[in-house]
Amino acid sequence: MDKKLQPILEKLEKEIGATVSEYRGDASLVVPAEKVVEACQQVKGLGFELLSAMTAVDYWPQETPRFHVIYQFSSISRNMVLTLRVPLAGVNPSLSTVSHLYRNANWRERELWDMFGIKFNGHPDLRRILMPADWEGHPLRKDYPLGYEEPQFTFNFDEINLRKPYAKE
Amino acid sequence: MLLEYAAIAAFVLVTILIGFIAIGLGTIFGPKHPSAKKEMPYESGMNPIGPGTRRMPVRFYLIAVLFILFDIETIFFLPWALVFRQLGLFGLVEMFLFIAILLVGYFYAWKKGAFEWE
Amino acid sequence: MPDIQEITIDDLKHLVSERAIQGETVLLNMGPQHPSTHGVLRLLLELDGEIVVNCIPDIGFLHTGIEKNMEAKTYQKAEVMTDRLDYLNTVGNNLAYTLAVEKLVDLDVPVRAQAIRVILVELQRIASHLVWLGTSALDLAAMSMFLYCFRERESILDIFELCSGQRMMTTYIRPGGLWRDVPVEFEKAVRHILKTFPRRMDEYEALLTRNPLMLDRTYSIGKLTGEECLSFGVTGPMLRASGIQWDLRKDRPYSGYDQYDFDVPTRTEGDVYARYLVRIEEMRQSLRIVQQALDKLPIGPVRSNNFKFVPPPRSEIGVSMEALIHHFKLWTEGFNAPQGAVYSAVESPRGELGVYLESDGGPKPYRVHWRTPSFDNLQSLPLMAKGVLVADLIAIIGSVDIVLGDVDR
Amino acid sequence: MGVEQKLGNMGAVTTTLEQAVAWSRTNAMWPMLFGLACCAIEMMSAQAAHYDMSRFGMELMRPSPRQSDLMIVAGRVTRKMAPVLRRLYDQMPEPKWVISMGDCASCGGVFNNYAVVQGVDEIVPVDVYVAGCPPRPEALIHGVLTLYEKVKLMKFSEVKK
Repeated sequence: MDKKLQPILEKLEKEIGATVSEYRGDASLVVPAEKVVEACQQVKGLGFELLSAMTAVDYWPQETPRFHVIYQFSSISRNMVLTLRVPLAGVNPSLSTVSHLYRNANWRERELWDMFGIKFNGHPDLRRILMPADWEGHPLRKDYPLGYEEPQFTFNFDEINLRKPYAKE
Repeated sequence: MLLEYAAIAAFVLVTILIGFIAIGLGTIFGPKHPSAKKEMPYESGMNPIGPGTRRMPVRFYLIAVLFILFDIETIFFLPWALVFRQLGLFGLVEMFLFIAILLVGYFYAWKKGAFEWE
Repeated sequence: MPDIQEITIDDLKHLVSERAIQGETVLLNMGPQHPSTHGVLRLLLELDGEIVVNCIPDIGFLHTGIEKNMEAKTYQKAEVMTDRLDYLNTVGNNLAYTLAVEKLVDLDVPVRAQAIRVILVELQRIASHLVWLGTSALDLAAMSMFLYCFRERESILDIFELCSGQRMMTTYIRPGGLWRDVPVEFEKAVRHILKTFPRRMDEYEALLTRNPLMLDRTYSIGKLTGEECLSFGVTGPMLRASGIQWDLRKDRPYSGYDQYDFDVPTRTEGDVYARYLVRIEEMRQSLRIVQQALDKLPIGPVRSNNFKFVPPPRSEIGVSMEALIHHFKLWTEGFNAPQGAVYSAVESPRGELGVYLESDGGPKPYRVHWRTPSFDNLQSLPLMAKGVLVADLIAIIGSVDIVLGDVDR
Repeated sequence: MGVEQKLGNMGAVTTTLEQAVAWSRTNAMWPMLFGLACCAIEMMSAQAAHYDMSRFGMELMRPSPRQSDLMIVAGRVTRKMAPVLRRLYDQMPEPKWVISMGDCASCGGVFNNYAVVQGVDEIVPVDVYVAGCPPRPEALIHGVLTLYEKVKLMKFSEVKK
């Protein structure tokens, strides 16, 4: 882990009570859910101008922190990279928005709502972004089926041909 | 005297005929399967929002009038270009006078900001 | 097959201005099928005559669920999906995914493989910029540019076909190195491009750079300042055209980029013309990198010999027992990656292309998130599109250089 | 077509007329400018100077469905795009054909998941399937020529009423 990151991690650890962990040379902080906006303000103040990525992971059978929302920051002026992980409970997960700090969080939060069902309070326009507006379910959740359809080969051509909904003229 | 105009009459007749033949063959022989969806206005694949006939801003009308004005000016060049040799200097000066008058109108429109969109 | 949803004005109330609701301004769909949206992007425009009052992008028309699909495939098979993401930068996607997997399993890559990777990625950057130049000049009515650019692109695609047998979806870069070594004719073909391409670039510059038509349509249109870019997460040529020098090849080098000297073109105006100049200059810099990489191309293996993760060469399978076991295990079940999460980013022609790869110890990636540059670059479009003529909006969309496979994943 | 609804089958007269109509169709079939994904880039290379689809009568890629006779579905069709594609197909004038370019359009291809329609023939009737991912420009031109064979064999009598 590069040396410039050291003082920042201690500062965040003290003020927000985040736990630091390191893997393959990249530092990541685990922050409780209610302290997200404050952590993001601190991180933005410390020179991380760019919110590179924002995503979530669904640890499905494990119920208590079922989702982890991951913020990936990079600092352009001091050339550093930092990851923020926020564990969320499984039943109607919600988090407060940071789109007022980083404007590209707007669409990313809409994507997380669309794909994982994580609500973001205070988001200006929380609609589905990738799926059609009337789609039920959140596809990237682990309990959402992949939706596999049996492909048509020569050996099963006829059975599938019967029930394949060909378009009428 | 009438004979000279026969050429122009034939010319006009043939052009109109070609127009009607082209469209006529299409409507007579073309297959027609009208359907509700085909009649809907095409808006790059989506449903149009709001009423079809909307109030058009007046600037479109202004641009249309200006276009017609200067387009007809160029149409007057065509017959002039045909007889340009016989007319000699008189024709040249006459045409430049004509252009000058229209240029006055052009600069007036420019000054009044008709070409700016706001 | 569901029909298109009827969208009425009242469910867009919180997005459009007051005048739209009274019907004074027109709500027009610059919809999924439009010649100049560079793919299936739908822009709901609120027009006052020719002026764009408000622009609401609606994406998702090409959402293929690649991230979910990659979770159902082993690490080697999942790489086939990565070509289809940003289909103008297929070799770059492979590199981003491979670097993430190598960082996760801590795999070493031989030096020759790194050099060839750099050559192919830079050639792919030129090919992608050529498609951008061709289509956005076509939007500004420079028809011949489209034909010239695609003529050059063919020579680059021939090189990809030479190495991997496929013009676009090569999957030539594999975890641990390359699929196999480059053929003998590779060097001659690349030298030919290095010789002929600069002259072609001068032709394009002569055609466009000081062309008054191009200047009228692109100069000081769609301006973005550095801070606005960063707050929108815009990276790549758009960020460098607004004066901030941030290029992952220079600032966070990977795959041996620190050995080559090239400079990162930046402009300060941040308008459509500045982005054009930055991309044209980037093509020249990519040529310089390919030149240096080709001159110093080291001799040696192109695949690491850590056979726990990399399939052994065919010659060894008949000879040694372990190679046969590794071969069989890798191709049937794949390798088990250690538990952990990794984020690694590369510089794609559109910006920072990052891969967040998480593994739970099994042979399949537990979660793959693609941080794609066009997704964030597109978010700055409504800001640039306010109060602009529709014709200028088309020039702005061209300069943002979005690829919808990149946006919707 | 309109004429056969009137003329029916008049032996030599309609056959020569059929050949004339088929000649006129196959030499000026304008595709709709409608690229979805990666196959669209290969379609652009097929349209560009090196492979030049215009040699076969596809001079222009008309953006609007009103002026196009052929819809080349170039790329993967997602659930959100399917109704739009059907709407565009409906808005094309009558003698219209569909080429499903690439594996994703023909059978869902690599993407067998919730977001992609497994084969565009569930949405629009397809005339020619072109295999490949993405198919080379020559493969697309071969698909176009097979479509021309199909158009040439079209009889007036069996036209959809």
